[in-house]
Amino acid sequence: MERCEIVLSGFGGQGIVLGGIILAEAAAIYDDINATHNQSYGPEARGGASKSEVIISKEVIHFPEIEYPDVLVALTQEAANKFAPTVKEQGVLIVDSGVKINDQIKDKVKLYSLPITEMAVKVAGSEIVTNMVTLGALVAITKVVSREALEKAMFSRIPKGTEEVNMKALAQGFALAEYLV
Amino acid sequence: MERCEIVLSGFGGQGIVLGGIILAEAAAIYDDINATHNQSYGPEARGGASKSEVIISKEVIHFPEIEYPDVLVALTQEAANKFAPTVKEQGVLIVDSGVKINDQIKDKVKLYSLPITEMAVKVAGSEIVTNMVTLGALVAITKVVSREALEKAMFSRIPKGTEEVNMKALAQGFALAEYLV
Amino acid sequence: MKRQVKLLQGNEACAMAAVAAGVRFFAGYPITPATEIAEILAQELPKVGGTFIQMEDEIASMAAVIGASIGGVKGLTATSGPGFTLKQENLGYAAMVQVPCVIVNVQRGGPSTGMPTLPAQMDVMQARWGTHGDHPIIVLCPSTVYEYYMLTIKAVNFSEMLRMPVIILSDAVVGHLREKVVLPDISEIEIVERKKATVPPEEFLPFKPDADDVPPFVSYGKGYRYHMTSNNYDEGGYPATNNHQVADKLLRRLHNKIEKRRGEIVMTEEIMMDDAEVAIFAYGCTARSAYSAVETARAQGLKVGLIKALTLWPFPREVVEKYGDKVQAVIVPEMNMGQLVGEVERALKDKKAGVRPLNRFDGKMITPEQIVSAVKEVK
Amino acid sequence: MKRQVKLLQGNEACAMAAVAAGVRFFAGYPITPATEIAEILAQELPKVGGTFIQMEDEIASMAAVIGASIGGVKGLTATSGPGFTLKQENLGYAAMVQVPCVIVNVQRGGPSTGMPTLPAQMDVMQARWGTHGDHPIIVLCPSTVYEYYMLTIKAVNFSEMLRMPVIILSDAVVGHLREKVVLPDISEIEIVERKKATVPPEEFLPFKPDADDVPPFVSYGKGYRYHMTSNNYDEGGYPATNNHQVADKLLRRLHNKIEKRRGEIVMTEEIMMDDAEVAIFAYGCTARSAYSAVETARAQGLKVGLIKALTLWPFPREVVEKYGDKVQAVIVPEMNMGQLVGEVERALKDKKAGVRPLNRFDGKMITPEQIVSAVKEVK
Amino acid sequence: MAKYIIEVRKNWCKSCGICIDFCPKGVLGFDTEGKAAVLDLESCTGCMMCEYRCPDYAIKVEGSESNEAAS
Amino acid sequence: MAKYIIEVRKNWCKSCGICIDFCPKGVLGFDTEGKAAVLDLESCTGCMMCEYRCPDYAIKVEGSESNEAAS
Amino acid sequence: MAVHVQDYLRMHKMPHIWCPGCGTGIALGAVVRAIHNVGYSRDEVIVITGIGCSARTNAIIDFNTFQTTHGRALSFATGFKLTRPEMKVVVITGDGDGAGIGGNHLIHTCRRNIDITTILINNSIYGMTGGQYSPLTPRGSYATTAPYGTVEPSFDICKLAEGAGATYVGRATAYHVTLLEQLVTKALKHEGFSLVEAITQCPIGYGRRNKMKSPTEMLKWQREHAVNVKAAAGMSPEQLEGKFLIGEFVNKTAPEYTKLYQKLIEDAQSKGAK
Amino acid sequence: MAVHVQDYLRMHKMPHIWCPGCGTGIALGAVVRAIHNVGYSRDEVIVITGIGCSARTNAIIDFNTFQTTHGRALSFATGFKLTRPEMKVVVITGDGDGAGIGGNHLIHTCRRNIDITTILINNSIYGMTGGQYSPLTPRGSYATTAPYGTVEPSFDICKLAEGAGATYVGRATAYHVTLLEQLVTKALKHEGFSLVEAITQCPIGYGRRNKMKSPTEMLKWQREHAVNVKAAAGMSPEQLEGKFLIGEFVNKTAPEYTKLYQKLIEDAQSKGAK
Ligand SMILES: Cc1ncc(C[n+]2csc(CCOP(=O)(O)OP(=O)(O)O)c2C)c(N)n1
Ligand SMILES: Cc1ncc(C[n+]2csc(CCOP(=O)(O)OP(=O)(O)O)c2C)c(N)n1
Ligand code: SF4
Ligand code: SF4
Ligand code: SF4
Ligand code: SF4
Ligand code: SF4
Ligand code: SF4
Ligand SMILES: [Mg+2]
Ligand SMILES: [Mg+2]
Repeated sequence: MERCEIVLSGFGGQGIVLGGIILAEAAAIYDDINATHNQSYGPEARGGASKSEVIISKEVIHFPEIEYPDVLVALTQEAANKFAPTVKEQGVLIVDSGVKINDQIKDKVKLYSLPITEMAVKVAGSEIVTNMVTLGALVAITKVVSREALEKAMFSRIPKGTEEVNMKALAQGFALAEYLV
Repeated sequence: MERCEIVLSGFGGQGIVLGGIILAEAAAIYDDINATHNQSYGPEARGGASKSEVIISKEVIHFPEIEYPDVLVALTQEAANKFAPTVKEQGVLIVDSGVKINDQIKDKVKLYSLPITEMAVKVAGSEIVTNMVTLGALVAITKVVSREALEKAMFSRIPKGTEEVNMKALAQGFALAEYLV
Repeated sequence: MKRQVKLLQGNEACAMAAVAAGVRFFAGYPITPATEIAEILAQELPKVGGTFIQMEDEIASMAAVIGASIGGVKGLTATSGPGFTLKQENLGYAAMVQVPCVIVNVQRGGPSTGMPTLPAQMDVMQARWGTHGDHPIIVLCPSTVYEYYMLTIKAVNFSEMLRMPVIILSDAVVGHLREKVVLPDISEIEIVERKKATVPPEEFLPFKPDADDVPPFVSYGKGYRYHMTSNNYDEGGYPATNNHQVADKLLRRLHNKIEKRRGEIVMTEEIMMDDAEVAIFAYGCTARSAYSAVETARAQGLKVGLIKALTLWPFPREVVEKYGDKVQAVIVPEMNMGQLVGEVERALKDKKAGVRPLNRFDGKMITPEQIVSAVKEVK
Repeated sequence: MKRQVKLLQGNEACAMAAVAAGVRFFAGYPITPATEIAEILAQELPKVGGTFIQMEDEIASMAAVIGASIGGVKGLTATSGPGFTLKQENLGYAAMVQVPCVIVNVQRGGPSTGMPTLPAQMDVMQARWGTHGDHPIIVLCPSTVYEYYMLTIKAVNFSEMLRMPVIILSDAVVGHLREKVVLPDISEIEIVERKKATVPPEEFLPFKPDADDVPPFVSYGKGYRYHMTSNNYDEGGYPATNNHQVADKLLRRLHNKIEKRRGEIVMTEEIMMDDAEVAIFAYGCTARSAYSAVETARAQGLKVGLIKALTLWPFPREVVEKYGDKVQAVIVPEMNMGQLVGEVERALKDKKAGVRPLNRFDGKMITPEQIVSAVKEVK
Repeated sequence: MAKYIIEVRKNWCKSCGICIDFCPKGVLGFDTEGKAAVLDLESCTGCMMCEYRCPDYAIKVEGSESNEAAS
Repeated sequence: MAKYIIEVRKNWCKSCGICIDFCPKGVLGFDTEGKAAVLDLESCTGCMMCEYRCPDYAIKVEGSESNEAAS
Repeated sequence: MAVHVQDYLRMHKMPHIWCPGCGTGIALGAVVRAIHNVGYSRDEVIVITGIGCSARTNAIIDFNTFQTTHGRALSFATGFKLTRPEMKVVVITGDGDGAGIGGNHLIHTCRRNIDITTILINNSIYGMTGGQYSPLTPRGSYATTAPYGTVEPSFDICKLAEGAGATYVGRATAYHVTLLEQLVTKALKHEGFSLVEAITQCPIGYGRRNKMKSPTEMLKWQREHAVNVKAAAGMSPEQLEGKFLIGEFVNKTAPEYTKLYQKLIEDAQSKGAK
Repeated sequence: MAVHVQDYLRMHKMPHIWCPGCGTGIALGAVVRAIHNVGYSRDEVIVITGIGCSARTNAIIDFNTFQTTHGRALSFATGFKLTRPEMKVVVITGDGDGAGIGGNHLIHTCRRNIDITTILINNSIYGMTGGQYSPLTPRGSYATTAPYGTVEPSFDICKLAEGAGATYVGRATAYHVTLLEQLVTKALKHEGFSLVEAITQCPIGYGRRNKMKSPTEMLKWQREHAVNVKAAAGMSPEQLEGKFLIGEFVNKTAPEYTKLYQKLIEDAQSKGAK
């Protein structure tokens, strides 16, 4: 695996930060390659916009910042407006359905518009598992980590008693994307 | 005037610090040569021992510390014990009568033992003018400043209403020493 | 605990390492980007019988840590710029009175409250010179989460071994980054405990040093009654405020504690320096960019190497000097307006190599590309 | 007031100069050997309609002085080591927010409370680097009572002219010494007032600099309503915490304010340097010993000169460099363990002259004899 | 016609629900975007509590006498 | 014989006069060197006030029952 | 005259940065209306803050404003007021800023009785840094630095201010927003130092961890636990158990600092020092 | 058992450095006797000071002792006590040290109710630095920094401590030296934080400038202006005008900090965080 730079963006409450950590752990611990994770801080990151950055690579990751992500997930229009223009040429852009992306960007990237939050609400009755649906779809599309690694990483991080609903959300994420791909 | 280094020592309440300042001002302002003044600080200098250092010189005074004074006044035994050994060979040592100086030092310096505090008490009823008696004697012996300068400097520093008693103390100081010299 | 593979945040690694090194007291005050260290220790210390307290400010935090250390327990505090400034007076106390303790400063952008969530390396000189009076200090600087863990343990060890405060200077990048680390088994890590008294109370002089210039540090309340003061003091621990000889001796000894162990304390890594024509001298998060730059430049056939400093103070002048006549230039990238570059210049005073600062102070990391360009400018 | 001959104590001269320079606010906290400045101003300021207040600590004192300056009045505070350390956070605030004010540090012996009544020059590096974050500063250092007077006026002037805090670093020798001074007539002294707004309130941007990089400083309460913050800020004065471009521009500007006026700010005196083979670089009370040493050495036929620095920061590197290939060695006597000597070394990086530190840190002045010996060692 | 005019700045409203939960008359509710909206203007008594308790200054009630100097 | 023994450490005494001024029985006075001295031991009631109020710990009154744990 | 906070906002700084449902904005609204009530002009008012969410208040209101270092606003304000006694100085601080790191300046400013009106926005937590316990966090609460619940008693900041000599002290909540406005109005009119504590909700930093999921729940908590000091006079200790008091606690007359200093200046100029 | 302060002195550190007639020594004597009264061994007592004349106390007494930075003794002591709860921690501070620069630590230590006994030696002045006014200098007094007389009101430090939540508070004077000893004895026995203010004379820094030339005069002033709180209960405001109260002001029971923390540790080890 070449260095792959992934940005997950949305708003607080969607579990974006935890999602990023799980993805990074899947790579670092269970797939035994290298990974870093970063998030945004400060008042702007509380209650409002939320961002999670993951780099996955076989090589040691020295420089940990992402300027032009290979993969971007944007769960809100605001996030999409802010970050979609930064996606690399031919990169992957995953958005929640309803999020609009202009043609200029569409031409440049591989766009996947998926009903992520809708699916999350369907699975759990609330947006609480949005992150897992997202991760499922992301990994299905990018294969950036193995599905087993992702599942193991997820289990090690979620609260006891929520295994089933999270597992289901993850599976639905995979399904959403596989249906598309 | 070559550089002349003078140390006045005694205890708080004898006006040692003010005495030093007056001497330095006599030189600097009224005799129009150079002078510096220094004193000791800190808890040790409060209520207890007191020390005033004056350097008088025609040249600019760069280095302002005194290691081996040309002239030392010691008004207490304690002060004499501490500082008398530092007086320069052939320097002037003025002590209050009753203060004992050992022979070794006696051989080295010009010793003047004068009834300074006794005279002060005689003049003012208390030790309050000890510093003026001291200055009178010191200047009489060393001629380090002119008598006029000393008087002017004194007048500019003492509280209104005390001119007479201080003037008298100064004069008695001169008298004490002149009698001896 | 066995050798473990983990994805750890830098500040988390620091907190875990503190516990592993035997730290049992933390006092702090919230500040971004250091707060995680407090938060984790608030949770972890009680589990191992230790104490966490949030004090009313950073001054009190530093004081409490020193108080705890005097009580006989290893103590640590963590903060960022503004708090680091407030801790300086008591840091000087610890240096003077010779009380071990560790201060972590996770650097963020200044001056003043500047850019509180963004990284910087602006407190490098302050870490050396931030308090009044003249005393030496040890400052360690991690560039990876793994180093953050290991240097935290080193910091605690140096501090206990030498009876002195030790500073860890990390930054918002290394503090907040989560990355993969492989932690050694705890049994493989050397943990240092402070020296005990070797003489009975009657003969005991609290500041009589051993041959290594370090006096044993004996806990109060066990029969050794003595005094300590931050004024100039004699071997008995009593103020000798105006005693010049005592002052001279004491200050020399404070310096010698470090100088005598320079070999052990000064830690650097030399990467691809063997045949290097240009050296990059870097530390902290900037060393990550530099490493990446070296790889890129080498791939382009440029003979570039990296001197990574893990110890900032005492400054690793011997390592820099070594290359002074071998390389054409030393590039010093720093996230500040030029700080440690001055020490590089001093070290190279009589050497041929030129020195090239590369500075950035806008809250963003220096990129590998910026460094590669700087290398090309030399050639 | 006419040209006057006086026997003044250093701290007294400082207080008088402050009043002459237009200082009308002092907030402080007692500390030896700086307290006289407060005591005299407690007496003098009310007489000229100014305000003296003793605050609860040094942090509050520094804050109050800045508050007063924001109120439109020239403010000054005075302290020594421990208090100087406590003032650092708000000093950084003043630098960042660009509030003029003067801080006097009458140096005494450290580390910590060390030797509180004895002189030292141990806070030289702290004066430059004592606060977190990276910002430039002006530090002036008198070696005589006369210089103390004149540099206090300069400090107030620089501070108002450049909208920044200025530090006066004196010491217990110069602070407590009484010596003869001839003061110039007040009318001969240039007094600087801060710049006024040149545009009406609607157009006013509080941090839009003029060509000299200094924005005018407009008093509140007169129709110009605006905001100031210590976070990274835009020209409107509002926080732009994460704006990299704004940060870069702001920090460069803070540096340029000084750099653009280096010629005026960097003050030195070169004494018998014309044919000197050995230079002594000295400042503060130590420059007095050095002057005396030069006289002695010259009398013995040794070609020695003195570079006396009145400005310590920005460091007068141009002056040192000038002699870098002319003299054999530069001797740097300091009452610390070696501080400004590092800057001398940097300045001489590509020069022939060697650098010889001469240090003393036991509460006693370096004697002229010590310096003369050092000179002889070179020859 | 209603006695009061209630203006909601939708782009300032952060959907906290305070105005809705504490309106004594049930005048307010969420719109489809989750922002505060006036549902029953007629019932409004001009008590100002929605304006005073809105953390985001998103509501303005015009025409109320309650909104005079408080003391 | 007097009931109490009063010891004055002359080299610690700083001649402040407190013990003298507040001795309810006038037991103490200055000696020729200005140090505190026992002038009238017989009158001493062992009240301990001289010892307790001496700032320099220069006085020790032996044999008093007042000098038991105070509370 | 009728007023809306909007009339006093720096519109280009809106919407503000606080979290949804944050009580800070409610408290600020009351302060703005109080200033309006008293009839001060925008130009004669200066609002000074420290650091924290509470400190972001003054950036958005159209008075003379500046933010200072953490905990030190009152000291800056003291310097300012001494040189500009004609201006109306308002300090807005937080429970961490004002009672934690700034506690010493708070009590000394109370003592001096200098004419500064302080509003301490007590959200029971360090909000800006993400939810650490403060000296005003009720014992037993959870916080990021109190994962087992705090063991520390909290200050009654009004009692503390009274003990320090403050001449005007009161407390209200975001729920009791009109009382808050009234108290701040009286505080502004008071000659000397005045402190009004505004108990507010921090749903993100405090509520979430302490079983109060929504801002509304937190406001209800305020409603249910606050007892007006007048009502409390007639209540038994049992009835007051677990409650806190709101209303005006101290209101007394004493010489104001800048007035006294002005007199000192006059004396110095006429008579000279002792 | 009969005791003399001399029995507890480090004889090689005598005579001490205080000025003739200084009240610091009198206060220290009472503290030493109180420690003796309670029956603590020398080894289990630690005496911590800050900076000032008051801070020189612990260098001359034979317990475990250390001096800290100016104003911070209580914070050092808090760290110490938390790690060594079995030791008896005594802090001796001054009016500048404890109520000036150290005011914040004082109120927070009161609040936490940690088992530390503090003796605040109030000589109404910054003694060590030569006589500047302190926050406890009575208004109108002269000092080197108050050549026209102070305009600042002073703290009633006992009221401040009470307002901050202290559970034991009392005051005596150097003149009332046995009361002082009694209060310190009770304070030492009290579980939780205790503060005893000792009003003492500084003839050099305060007396000289305020028309009290001798130590004796100053002690007489104490005698004439102090009213025991019990006696005061029966006195009119007019009778109390210009007087100050001595005696025990607060004595109440509340959970002690290190005990609570010990329980937290036990819980954490058995149950874990929320
Ligand atoms: C000296 C210093 N220490 C710590 C900080 C970090 N800090 C910023 S805001 C804050 C908390 C403020 O809490 P509070 O006053 O309660 O305000 P809130 O955010 O809750 O309104 C802290 C500790 C700082 N900026 N400066
Ligand atoms: C940070 C700091 N500021 C100032 C000082 C100087 N200083 C030393 S002692 C002292 C006064 C102490 O006054 P107080 O606490 O009343 O003690 P006293 O000497 O009167 O017993 C001061 C201000 C210092 N050492 N440290
Ligand atoms: S109170 Fe304000 S922010 Fe909250 S829902 Fe209502 S209008 Fe929106
Ligand atoms: S003014 Fe009162 S009644 Fe009208 S909408 Fe607002 S809260 Fe409801
Ligand atoms: S009280 Fe003590 S010091 Fe004072 S005179 Fe009596 S014995 Fe001497
Ligand atoms: S014990 Fe009492 S009566 Fe006896 S000398 Fe002392 S003070 Fe006087
Ligand atoms: S963290 Fe709390 S106080 Fe700060 S803005 Fe959010 S809700 Fe308000
Ligand atoms: S200055 Fe005052 S408090 Fe200090 S030793 Fe002298 S008399 Fe005592
Ligand atoms: Mg808060
Ligand atoms: Mg005092």
